[in-house]
Amino acid sequence: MNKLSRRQIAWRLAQDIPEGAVVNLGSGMPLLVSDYLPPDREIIIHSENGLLGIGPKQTGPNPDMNQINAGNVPVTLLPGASFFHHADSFHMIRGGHIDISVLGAYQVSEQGDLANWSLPQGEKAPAVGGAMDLAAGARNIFVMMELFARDGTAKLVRQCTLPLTGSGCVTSIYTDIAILDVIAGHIHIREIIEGITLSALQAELDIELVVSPALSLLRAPALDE
Amino acid sequence: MNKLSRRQIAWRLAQDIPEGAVVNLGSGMPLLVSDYLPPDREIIIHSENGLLGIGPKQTGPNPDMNQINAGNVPVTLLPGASFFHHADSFHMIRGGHIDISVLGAYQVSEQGDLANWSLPQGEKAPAVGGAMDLAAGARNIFVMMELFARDGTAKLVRQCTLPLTGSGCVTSIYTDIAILDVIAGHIHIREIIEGITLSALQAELDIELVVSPALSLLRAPALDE
Amino acid sequence: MINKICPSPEEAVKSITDGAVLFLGGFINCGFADDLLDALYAQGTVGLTTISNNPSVGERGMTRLLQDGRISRMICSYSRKPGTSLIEDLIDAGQLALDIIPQGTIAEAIRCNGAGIPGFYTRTGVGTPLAKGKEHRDFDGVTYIFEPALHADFALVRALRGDRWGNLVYDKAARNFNPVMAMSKAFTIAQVDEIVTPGELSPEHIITPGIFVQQIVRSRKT
Amino acid sequence: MINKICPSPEEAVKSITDGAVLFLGGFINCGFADDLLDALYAQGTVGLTTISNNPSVGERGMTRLLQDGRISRMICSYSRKPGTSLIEDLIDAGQLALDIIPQGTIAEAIRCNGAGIPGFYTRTGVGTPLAKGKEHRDFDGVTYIFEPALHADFALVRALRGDRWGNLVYDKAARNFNPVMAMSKAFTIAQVDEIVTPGELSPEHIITPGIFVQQIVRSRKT
Repeated sequence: MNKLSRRQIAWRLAQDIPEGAVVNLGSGMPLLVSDYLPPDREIIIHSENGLLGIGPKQTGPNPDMNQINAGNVPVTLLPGASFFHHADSFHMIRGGHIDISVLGAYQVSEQGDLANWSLPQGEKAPAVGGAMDLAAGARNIFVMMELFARDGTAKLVRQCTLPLTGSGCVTSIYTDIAILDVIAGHIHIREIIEGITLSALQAELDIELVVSPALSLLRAPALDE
Repeated sequence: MNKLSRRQIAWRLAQDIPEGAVVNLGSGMPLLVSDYLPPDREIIIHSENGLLGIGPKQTGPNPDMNQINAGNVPVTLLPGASFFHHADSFHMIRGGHIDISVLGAYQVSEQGDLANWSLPQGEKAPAVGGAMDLAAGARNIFVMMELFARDGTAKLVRQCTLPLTGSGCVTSIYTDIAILDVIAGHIHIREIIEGITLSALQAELDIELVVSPALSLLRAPALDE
Repeated sequence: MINKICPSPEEAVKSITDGAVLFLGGFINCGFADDLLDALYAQGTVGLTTISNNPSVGERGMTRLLQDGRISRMICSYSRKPGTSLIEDLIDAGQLALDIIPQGTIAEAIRCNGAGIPGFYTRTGVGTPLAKGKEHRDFDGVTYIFEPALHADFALVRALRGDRWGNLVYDKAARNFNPVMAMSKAFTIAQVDEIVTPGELSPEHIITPGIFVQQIVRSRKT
Repeated sequence: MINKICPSPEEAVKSITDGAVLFLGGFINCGFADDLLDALYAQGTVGLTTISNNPSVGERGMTRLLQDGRISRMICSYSRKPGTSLIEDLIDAGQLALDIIPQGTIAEAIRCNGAGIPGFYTRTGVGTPLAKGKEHRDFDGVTYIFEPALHADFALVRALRGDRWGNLVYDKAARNFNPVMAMSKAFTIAQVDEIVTPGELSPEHIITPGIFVQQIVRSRKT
């Protein structure tokens, strides 16, 4: 199987972000998406700590740590960028002014429920951050994750067993094996990698996949890690 | 009787505004207060259309009509002034960040209820503006009015018969005849003009005045109209 | 390339159809998008509902629409039009319905719309005729009324400068309701006196980030 | 003359007593009022409740207070302190109570406090463990939960420049929660890197009007 690397998932997801979209990239894996935005499209990256119009990471020896994204990465700004405070930033999020939120996930359910903030044993020091606001407010939630956990358990499930971040919020799921869309309580498979059959994938999942009429191969170029 | 003119009421009220106070002046008569602010005190004038730190009126032939107060008067700004939008402006008002709101009144009740926006016959085109927000939100409401209407009716009443602007909100009442304070549902008289006795004034009112131990004469200098 | 710049006010208001609900920035006569409102007048649109602080005081824009009976419902805090009986006459003729809402409640109810909040509790108006029929609720012994969010199809705002991303800065007190309305869920059309290149407005000084603005058009030379 | 300038961080935090509730501006390690927090540490104040996005990541300020057990309750959206088990250890030792609130809900609940609004309905958190025990209510067929306003005695904020009236501007993303907390009902103390004369900050560019700030103190030279 030609499973995609995390960077390849990021690349593939980036191709689906249209010109002019306003996009929030969650910390961790989703931040990789910023490295692969199509250079011919203007895409406005939002960070919940109060920035719009983020460009590439800062380079050089003395980064400006007052110009960070929500993942504590010092970033540059594009012409047209703006700063604002947290109430305005979440006005954007909660009010539906963010087109796409890219989030990591521990589990996604058939109904589009998202669990991405707390592990089964719970944590003494939980970290929800802005994930629940994004899940509830962004117009589209693109999840980025490996389809199976390290122990082989599917992360795409009938019902989430982990504490939810949001219910019915996930729009699309970009994984190392397939791209899936949540449509009216069903998971539609849109792309699948070479080397695994639909039926083999289906056999590993507890949910029934709906096959998109336009099902095609999930591919990404080789990328430096 | 040496009844105070409107400008003299404004002058007298202005003397009671302390250094550093944040003050909103309602349109009409209250705007006169800005002409008599003690020059040795820094007082921050707020206007609900989004200004803080208002100075004297603009003079000269081409006033900047994008720099008006809430009464449509073009004004100057003091060093330290700021502009902000309406949601922030009423955040200031509703949230209790305005120390004193000076408002006109048709009626004030013994309980400090204020009626200043709608006449008994009602109006086809009512104008409440920001008066209800100020009545509910400012820390102190200083009312400025003549104590008696033209027909001789007292404007200080047991119960307002006109539609209310706010209930129990009035702190002090500056009039042409007396200065009164609303304290725990009673009207305390603090100053009275020369030429009328307390008993004569009491006889004209339907409410019982409490006489302040520090009762003194209400005086104001002669002022150009 | 993101380009929200529209060639003319006429083009900008084309999508506004009969019966539309409009947020109109402005206060007294300061900061109204008069070129957009004049274009709307010229277009012949009828049955409008407007949400603004007041009927604008000048002779253009909102005044023309009112005079011609194009506005069938006006939601405002201050409905008087000094020196004229226009509003009273329209009401007498059964041509205009009027809703009075306190100024700060209009501002916050529009912010709620933009911020994904269905309404808010306020002490403003408690005990007054404007509280009638509204939900009352006590918090910590103080009575509040619930004011629902205000919704509109379009927001017509006036700014000083803007760029093709839709970023806006305003001119002094002409800011007033404009940024709050721009930040609503409505389709926001901004009339600006000057169009600049992205980056000319400092990221620290932008009042309305461009994502809140859908179209931007330059004011006509006056 | 209005003069909110305080000679030193030590002087500025004197009124903060044991058991105080504090809004702390900052995000990750960006935009915290570390000089004020260090002065608070030096002063020996205990039993603090903090409301911030996260425990600050650096070694100063909030971290020192946490390490020394001075903060008995932390309300935040993100309680992890990367690279350390400090928070977990404090909880194990029974020294720290923790409340997790979504980041946007913290911001809006603080804004509510400042704006005279007792709380707000939000879709954020509906269907999650953080909605448990909260009032649920449907508006137009959508379920919201009620989040009460957050209150504090003091707000410790960090800004770039300020004047004796208390007007503030911020440095880039160090703005974050600071203006929202400054606009609360709390007694606001601002640490600024530079003190300027009133009028030097343009009225168009001031982010926090001075009426929201009670004391202002210059950052120590570093």
